[in-house]
Amino acid sequence: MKPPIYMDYAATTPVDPRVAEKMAACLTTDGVFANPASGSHVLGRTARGYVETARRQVARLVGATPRDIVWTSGATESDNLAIKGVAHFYAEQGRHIVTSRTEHKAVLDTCAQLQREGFEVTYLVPGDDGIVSPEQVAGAIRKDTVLVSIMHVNNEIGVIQDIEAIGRVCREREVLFHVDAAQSAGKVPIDLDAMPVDLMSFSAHKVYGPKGIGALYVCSEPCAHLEPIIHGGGHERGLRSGTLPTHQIVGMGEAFRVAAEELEAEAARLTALRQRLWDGISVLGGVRCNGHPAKRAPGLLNVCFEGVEGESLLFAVRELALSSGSACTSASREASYVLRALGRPDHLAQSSLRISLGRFSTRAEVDRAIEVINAQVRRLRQIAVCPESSPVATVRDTVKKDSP
Amino acid sequence: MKPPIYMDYAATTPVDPRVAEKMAACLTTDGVFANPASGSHVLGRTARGYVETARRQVARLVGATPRDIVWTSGATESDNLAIKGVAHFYAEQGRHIVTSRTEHKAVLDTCAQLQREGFEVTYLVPGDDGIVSPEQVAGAIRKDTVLVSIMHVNNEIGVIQDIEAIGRVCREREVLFHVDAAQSAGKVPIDLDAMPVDLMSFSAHKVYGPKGIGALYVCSEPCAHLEPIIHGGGHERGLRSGTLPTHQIVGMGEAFRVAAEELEAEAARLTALRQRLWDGISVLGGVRCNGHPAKRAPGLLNVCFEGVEGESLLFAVRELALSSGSACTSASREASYVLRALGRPDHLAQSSLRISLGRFSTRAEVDRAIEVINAQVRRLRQIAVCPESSPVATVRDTVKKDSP
Amino acid sequence: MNYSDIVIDHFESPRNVAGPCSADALNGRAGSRAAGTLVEFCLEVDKGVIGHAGFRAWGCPHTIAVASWLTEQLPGKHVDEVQSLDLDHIAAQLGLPTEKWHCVLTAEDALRDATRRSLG
Amino acid sequence: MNYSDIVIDHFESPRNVAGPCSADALNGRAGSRAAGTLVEFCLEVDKGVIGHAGFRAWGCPHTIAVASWLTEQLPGKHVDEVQSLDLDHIAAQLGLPTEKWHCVLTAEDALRDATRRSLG
Ligand SMILES: Cc1ncc(COP(=O)(O)O)c(C=O)c1O
Ligand SMILES: Cc1ncc(COP(=O)(O)O)c(C=O)c1O
Repeated sequence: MKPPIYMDYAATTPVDPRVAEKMAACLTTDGVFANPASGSHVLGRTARGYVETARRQVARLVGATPRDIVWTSGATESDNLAIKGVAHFYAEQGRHIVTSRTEHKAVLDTCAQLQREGFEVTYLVPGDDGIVSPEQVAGAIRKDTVLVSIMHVNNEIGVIQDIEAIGRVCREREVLFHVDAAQSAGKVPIDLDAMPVDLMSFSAHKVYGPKGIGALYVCSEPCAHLEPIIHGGGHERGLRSGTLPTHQIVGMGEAFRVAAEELEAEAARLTALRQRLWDGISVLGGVRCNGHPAKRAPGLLNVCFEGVEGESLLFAVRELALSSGSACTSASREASYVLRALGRPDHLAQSSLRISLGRFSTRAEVDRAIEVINAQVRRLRQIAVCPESSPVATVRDTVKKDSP
Repeated sequence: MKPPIYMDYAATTPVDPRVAEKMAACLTTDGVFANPASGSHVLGRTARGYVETARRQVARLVGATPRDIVWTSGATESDNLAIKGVAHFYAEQGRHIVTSRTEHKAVLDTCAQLQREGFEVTYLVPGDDGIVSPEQVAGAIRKDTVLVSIMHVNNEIGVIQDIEAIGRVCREREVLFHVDAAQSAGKVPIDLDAMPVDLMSFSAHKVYGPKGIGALYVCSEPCAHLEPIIHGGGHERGLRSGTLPTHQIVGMGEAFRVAAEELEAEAARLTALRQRLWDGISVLGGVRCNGHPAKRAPGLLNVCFEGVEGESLLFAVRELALSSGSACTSASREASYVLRALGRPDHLAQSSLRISLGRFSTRAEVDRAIEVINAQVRRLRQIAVCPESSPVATVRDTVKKDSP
Repeated sequence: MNYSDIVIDHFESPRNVAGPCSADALNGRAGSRAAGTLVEFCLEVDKGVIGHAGFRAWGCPHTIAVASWLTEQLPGKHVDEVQSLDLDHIAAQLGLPTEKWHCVLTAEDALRDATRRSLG
Repeated sequence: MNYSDIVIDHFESPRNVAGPCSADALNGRAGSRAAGTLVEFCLEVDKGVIGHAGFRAWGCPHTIAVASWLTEQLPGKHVDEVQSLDLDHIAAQLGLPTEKWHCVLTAEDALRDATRRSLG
């Protein structure tokens, strides 16, 4: 069986060959394998230099000062560090956090943990286009609010939040603002130098870097204080201890360097491919795009297909590697909590496909995807019964209308 | 300048070429790059299979059930997860922890954090051979003790603690027992099936695997409960969320597989090399081995050189890449807290070298190390003044006696 | 999710997807979209014996496969017989995992719904 | 830690490591092992003018280099002169980082200790 066409770039991306090459040079005896903390010998100091170069590369893509970048094991840890770190540090000042229903589990589960510890959390419900308004945020901030956490690009539906406007609200009200940018870094322009953001989470593996490495931007001016969640040795300004994985960090650095270089052209290319895809499948009828049609990341499309069941749809189009809902929840049969938050009924949420394109996606792949999806949706609709309300005969007519 | 001879295997090891090869196969488009959580497509399920194979490989080296292995970002995180996890879960039952003064910073700093949260910690002082006795542990356990954390092999001086005996004390007193085995796994036999241990920390990069990946063994029978420290998505039985880094995990699996295969022969070879090294440098006189002479990991020697200053010694032998004290603290001029805990005065602790040999160390390298160390110690002693108490003339005599 | 070869076969090439039922055919359905499974049968019956069976299904691949497979088994059987299907046998034939038992149950309910009308 | 070329040179090939001092040589020392730095000078002085200078040092490479470098600068100088060394100049000559100033200070103290005996 030939491998499926990969259209799950929002779950993870393959490592770019340029990145893999740099990583390989930091592993074996002939490479820069020493511990960057081994300041007593030149091998260790060389490794340290590599780590600092990568820090500058990551900082450059997002307009940050290198010193404000802290290495973590991924965006999940970055989200935990940012949210718990602020909550625990400022617990005396207030114990209220504002976030939204459609955040990643790394944010939601962290907030739930803080609730168990006695913090209060307000979960904003975005509009049915997936967008959280700055007014909603302003309305939710209380005297005891210490943190607002709103993601930049949503991992399931791809909508882009208005971080600038929400950040301005936070600055005005003197509340720290954390942004999960795992899905936006390298895809959508970010300039932390100009943006009113205090903390921002990044992950390498969404940007053609390796899995298991990420970073947290911790603004030092004005200064955001954090309690670390991993102690020992005091690496990374005491914010995150543990041996720095040179090859992973170098990989993330190179990945962000390449992304900075190619962002603009790639965004245009992917937006065009996504449009081609949408044009191709929307002819089916009974197809809806989940989330705001325009405010969205270049490569991500989440589509709801009426008249077909989710598991069958996913299996029918298995020539394409994609997911329904996010990777994290796709093992369960539960409908995506993000789509439910947008007001989609369960059976429609389950009949949604998240199609995410990326650096190695081609026009031919998109055309094949259109072919496969259209044929299978038509086929499944033909097998499907009518909605409970209508008699059998009518169903048949409906199906016929849609058939080619 | 040709690269120095690497003798800092306790700080980190180069990745074995066999490991690097397996890792490379999990990165790029032609490899197993998908997200192991992407259960909806065959690429994700293949990645998941790789992760589970690696889990079995890690479990096999240490005699554990694969299900009891939880992936983390390294031993630092494993230590944090084990100690904070138990402390927070069992906080209602008791708030006392027993550990020792010579633990790794990942344990000590975590305990210090718990103290700030209101827990009490007893720090046992090992004998001047570095060994913590089971009687000491028994004497320190109180009614409200919930955890004992004692490392297996010490990262600075290489002594092996009697984990079996300490574990039996813990089982008798019904206290959970955590062991930091970052320095012992793959070097000293471990059989968790037979050992009375509830939690054990591992790191890949001390065993020729990659940095930035580790594991925590969490015994399920009898069951040790933990509060996670990183939330989101509920990966790893809810104990550690975050995208599983396939290439890192596969690397750790392969590293542990190779270690299991070669442990015995390699331990014998390294013990012989270490003995050769000791025989070679002890002829200098005024040389002492830090830590128990026999109860020690195969490749690790920590030697104190009387009559020379630490920084000069380290710089003088810079043809050898090694450290004084652990990598984590070698950037600071403070004397190693481990050597101080053993009762060494500061200036002797500072004049210590940690020489650690490993898989790629050769007899020729050891012979060259003896040559360099002996020549430089003699030279520095000749430049050095006498101890404050004795007159100049006497120093000169002393030096002459030791000179070849 | 793992699918057996026979499930895949019936999912890919479902047999007897219901065309227009003749006026005297027996119609039955069970399940709902909200529940994720909806099955419908249409049986042509002559003197109590099933001649041709057709189905429609909205559900997972197992549901489609069970319904399709049944339409091959039903012809020649008396409507009385289908009141008591051997569900274990069906699940085993199609290699259904336990969490997919509801697919067979829904199909059985739909068949009963159809035949009850003939009997009642 | 970074070492300048001149520090490395003096560390690798220290000049004038003190041999046996003649009976009338001036001896001085400063610092302690516990403090991590101990410097000792031995000066042969004729009519107040330094002829030959020797040193010993227990300390970091900078300490050894400063002491060694000084033994080259001292000959020909009057003992009065060495009461007021230009420490900034020495530190600059040897490229000492600020956290290594104590090396120069200890060397100065040792020199003063030696010459004080001649003066006092
Ligand atoms: C928006 C968002 N946040 C956080 C994460 C978690 O990142 P990581 O996989 O690096 O832990 C992801 C992806 O998994 C994500 O899409
Ligand atoms: C005994 C011990 N524990 C913990 C650690 C930390 O492990 P890691 O570098 O994987 O975080 C190390 C090494 O750095 C160690 O030697």
